[in-house]
Amino acid sequence: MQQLRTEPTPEQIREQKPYEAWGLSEQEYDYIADKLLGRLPNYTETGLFAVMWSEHCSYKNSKPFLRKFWNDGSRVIQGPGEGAGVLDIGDGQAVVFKAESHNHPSFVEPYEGAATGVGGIIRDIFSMGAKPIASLDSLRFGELTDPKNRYLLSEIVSGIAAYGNCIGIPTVGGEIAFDDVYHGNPLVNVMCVGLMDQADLKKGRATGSGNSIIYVGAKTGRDGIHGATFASNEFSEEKEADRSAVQVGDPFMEKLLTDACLEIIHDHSDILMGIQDMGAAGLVSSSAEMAAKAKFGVTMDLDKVPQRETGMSAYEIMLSESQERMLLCVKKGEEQTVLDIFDRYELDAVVVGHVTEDRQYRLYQHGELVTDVPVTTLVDDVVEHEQPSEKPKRLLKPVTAFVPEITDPQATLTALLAQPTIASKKSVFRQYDSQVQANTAVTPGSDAAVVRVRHTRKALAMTTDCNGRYIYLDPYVGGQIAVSEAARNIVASGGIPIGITDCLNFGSPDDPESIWELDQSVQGIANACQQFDTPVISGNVSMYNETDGQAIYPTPMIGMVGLIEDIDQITTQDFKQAGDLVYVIGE
Amino acid sequence: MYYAIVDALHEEATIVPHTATDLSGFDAVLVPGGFSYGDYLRTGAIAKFAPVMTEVKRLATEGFPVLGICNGFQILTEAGLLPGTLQHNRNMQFICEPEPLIVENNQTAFTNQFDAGTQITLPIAHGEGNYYCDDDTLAQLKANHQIAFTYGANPNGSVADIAGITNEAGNVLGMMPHPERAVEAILGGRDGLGVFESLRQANARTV
Amino acid sequence: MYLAQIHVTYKPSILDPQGVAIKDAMHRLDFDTVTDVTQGKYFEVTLSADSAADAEAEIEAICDRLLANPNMETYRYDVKELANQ
Amino acid sequence: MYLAQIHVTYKPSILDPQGVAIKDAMHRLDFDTVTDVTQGKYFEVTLSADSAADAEAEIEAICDRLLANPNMETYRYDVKELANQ
Ligand SMILES: Nc1ncnc2c1ncn2[C@@H]1O[C@H](COP(=O)(O)OP(=O)(O)O)[C@@H](O)[C@H]1O
Repeated sequence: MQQLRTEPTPEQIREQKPYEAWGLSEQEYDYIADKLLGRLPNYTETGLFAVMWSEHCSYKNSKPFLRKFWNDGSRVIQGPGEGAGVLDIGDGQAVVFKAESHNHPSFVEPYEGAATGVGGIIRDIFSMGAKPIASLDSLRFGELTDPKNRYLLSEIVSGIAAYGNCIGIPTVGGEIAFDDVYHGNPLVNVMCVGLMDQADLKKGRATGSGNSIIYVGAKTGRDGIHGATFASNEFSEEKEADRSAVQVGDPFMEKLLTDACLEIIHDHSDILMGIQDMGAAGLVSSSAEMAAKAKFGVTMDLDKVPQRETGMSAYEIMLSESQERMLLCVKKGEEQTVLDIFDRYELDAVVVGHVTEDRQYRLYQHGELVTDVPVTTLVDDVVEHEQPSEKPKRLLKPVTAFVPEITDPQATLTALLAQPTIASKKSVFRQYDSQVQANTAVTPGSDAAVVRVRHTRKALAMTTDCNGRYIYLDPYVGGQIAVSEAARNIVASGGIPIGITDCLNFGSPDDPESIWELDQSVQGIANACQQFDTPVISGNVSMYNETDGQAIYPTPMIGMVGLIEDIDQITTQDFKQAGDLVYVIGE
Repeated sequence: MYYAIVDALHEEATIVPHTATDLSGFDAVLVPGGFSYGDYLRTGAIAKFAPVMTEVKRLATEGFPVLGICNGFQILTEAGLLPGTLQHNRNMQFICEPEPLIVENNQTAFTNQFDAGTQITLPIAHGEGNYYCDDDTLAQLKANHQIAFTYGANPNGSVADIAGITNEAGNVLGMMPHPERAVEAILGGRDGLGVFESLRQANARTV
Repeated sequence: MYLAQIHVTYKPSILDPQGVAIKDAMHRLDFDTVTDVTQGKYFEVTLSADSAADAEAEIEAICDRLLANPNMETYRYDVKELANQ
Repeated sequence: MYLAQIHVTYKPSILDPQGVAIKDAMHRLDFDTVTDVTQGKYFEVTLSADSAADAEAEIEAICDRLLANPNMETYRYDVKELANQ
């Protein structure tokens, strides 16, 4: 009990307010203690609240805006709210996709930060029951004249390549741009696309009293504790020293985890009640969300959790962001079937708890009850913040239109083509294995990437797009432009746009101007989505993209997927033959 | 790889687990690409101990056709079935792109459908495909016509532009480029089919 | 001329998937007595310097800026003078 | 318990692309006095054995079979007994 004795008492917590450093405000703490619990939370509980109430886990600042997205549409099988969204592509098949940001971790530790970003989004895809078939990225850096940015570019690209190549999922496309505003705050967004039979659809639910909660995958260490709150706070150079241990990815483990989970989903669907990956805020967010969504409670024994380090406190075990871990809910009495399969893949799998009727969230460690709170207080009761919104001052006074002065068009053209943002990205995408799985019909370098659906005539086109400058100048129109650009890329590849995912990269929600940008661009995106009949089926919000008070351009990355009904309709960008005519379409 | 054989070549193929110990009844062993055991330590260094490799080694020494592609090539060198080693690419980066290749030896079970000296295009996708062997080994490779494929524009720093070699007996081929990714026009070419057609021909002849 | 021998290893709390994979491989090869494996990097750097102290300062800077990742690794080094040839 | 510290390095005749890349990076960072860099691997293996000689024999076998590739690498090791805790 040594560990427990060194933890502050509930009274000390109230006095000393350690939760403020974890991102929980005093107001929120008081609300939790007075209104939700009717008592002071202990150290472990306070930690759980801090992380579950962070923007990253709860979307408390962005939820009001996300509701403005349009997510109906005849193809939608699963909209936002699960690991990833799911769209019907006919013949009983479905496409699953989602995008995720890993901006802050990738700045602190570019190689591992980017690699674990890829790992996380892949787990979201296969947790739905889909086989991951492709990924794409969307990257922003400061100007390459600065050696630090060259270093970040090279490490981040290597990290994405290393993870994707090793696990055997082709990285088929992406986009990349450079601008001073991203200096000190690069953006690393990764999108993953999966393919499944609709019958295999799974959700993150801990349902059915008495059913077992099974932990599977890598052991838990002290890595990335408070990564979620870290992602929800502004970054400053001074804080660089006190970061928690970096997360390291293990793509080989993830490969085994993918294969094993998909085998269970395919062969033992009847006993698998729910499955979810342990992403941000690891064990606590996955278990609490699974229970909340199913309207059940959960009890877990932390001594059973496979641990890589000794002497871990309940708080550390619950908040660890160790990679390559999944949580399963399995029918009581059928546990062995599942454990045997994981055993065959040489993966750790342990029954760590069970589902309860009473909707309480209970954790035991060393035989003591260390957490006992209603599940809803961790997930559903988070107080949404109606942040004030204000039109940025820069947009108040009309600017005179910029008229470029061109004296030597050829020199201007070559100068433009030499801009890293415009120049060929081959040096980046040749590092990605874009063809593994042998389904990639259009590799990077054209408009959208195209991956055929094996044994059918169908193919999927996919692209990521966003021009932060347009959003900065007019967030509403800029949002529309981002969706339109994505749609053009899909259409130019022979596809019909069917849906989008997004990564909303913005500045601090405490800045009314950032909030206004978020609100306007979401409305612009929503409007364009309705026009194109492309519902928003999943997404991710990354706020606090500021360094020492300087925000990035608002950058809502759009990841779009299109359906190509017949592989004969696939088109590519390059000129085919000398003498062919060139047309310009549009205004 | 599996689909290349089944869908493009219309032959049967079976994916055997790494624990398999008996491979009798097959006509050839294909060791595919991928990252075995995450390629930790060295590429192929841990996979060479997979139980199935004992049987692969036995078959290889008995003259059975064995084809290792990419990681498969790395495993076969680690296992000692092929000479030399594959090091990090010269630029230390993973490279994925179509690469022109020259068929140096069309007298093998894997290349008999090509004309000698033909140029074909196959994709490469590797971080450690920089073939290395010492001068004596290289001299032997040349003398025994063990160099099956060379690169037209050496992408990775390989000794003597080597892209694929056979063992002395000629029944084991290792190559870094991916013929199995170039068996359908929709995937960007069919030059890879020749490797599998050759194997089929060689097999038909011996049966 | 000086020769620096540098060891860069993971901090104890950092997951070392390679070390784990290698330990597992050893067990499969029946080297059962092995209880722990960690893999680190080892560099030999030859450099010219006016004194051993200068060489050490240079190596320290190289480790900090290039060879070790302070987020997850620690390093140690040893500098010795090479006999002139 | 014994601790083996193992160094696996390239044979001198082998060009090591990693070492070359690192030397180039050092020069780009203006560490101009560096004339040569080689990168090797460093392992720490903890194992139980009845005697130091047994531990050494085991480590030697592990190096031969797994840790070093005899085509291009050599290894050296050092085994010491760990104080009981
Ligand atoms: N970071 C990246 N990763 C992978 N592929 C990329 C990346 N950046 C650009 N590409 C690829 O390069 C091509 C051109 O991209 P982009 O400049 O965004 O084109 P466009 O402006 O026509 O949309 C596309 O095929 C795209 O997928």
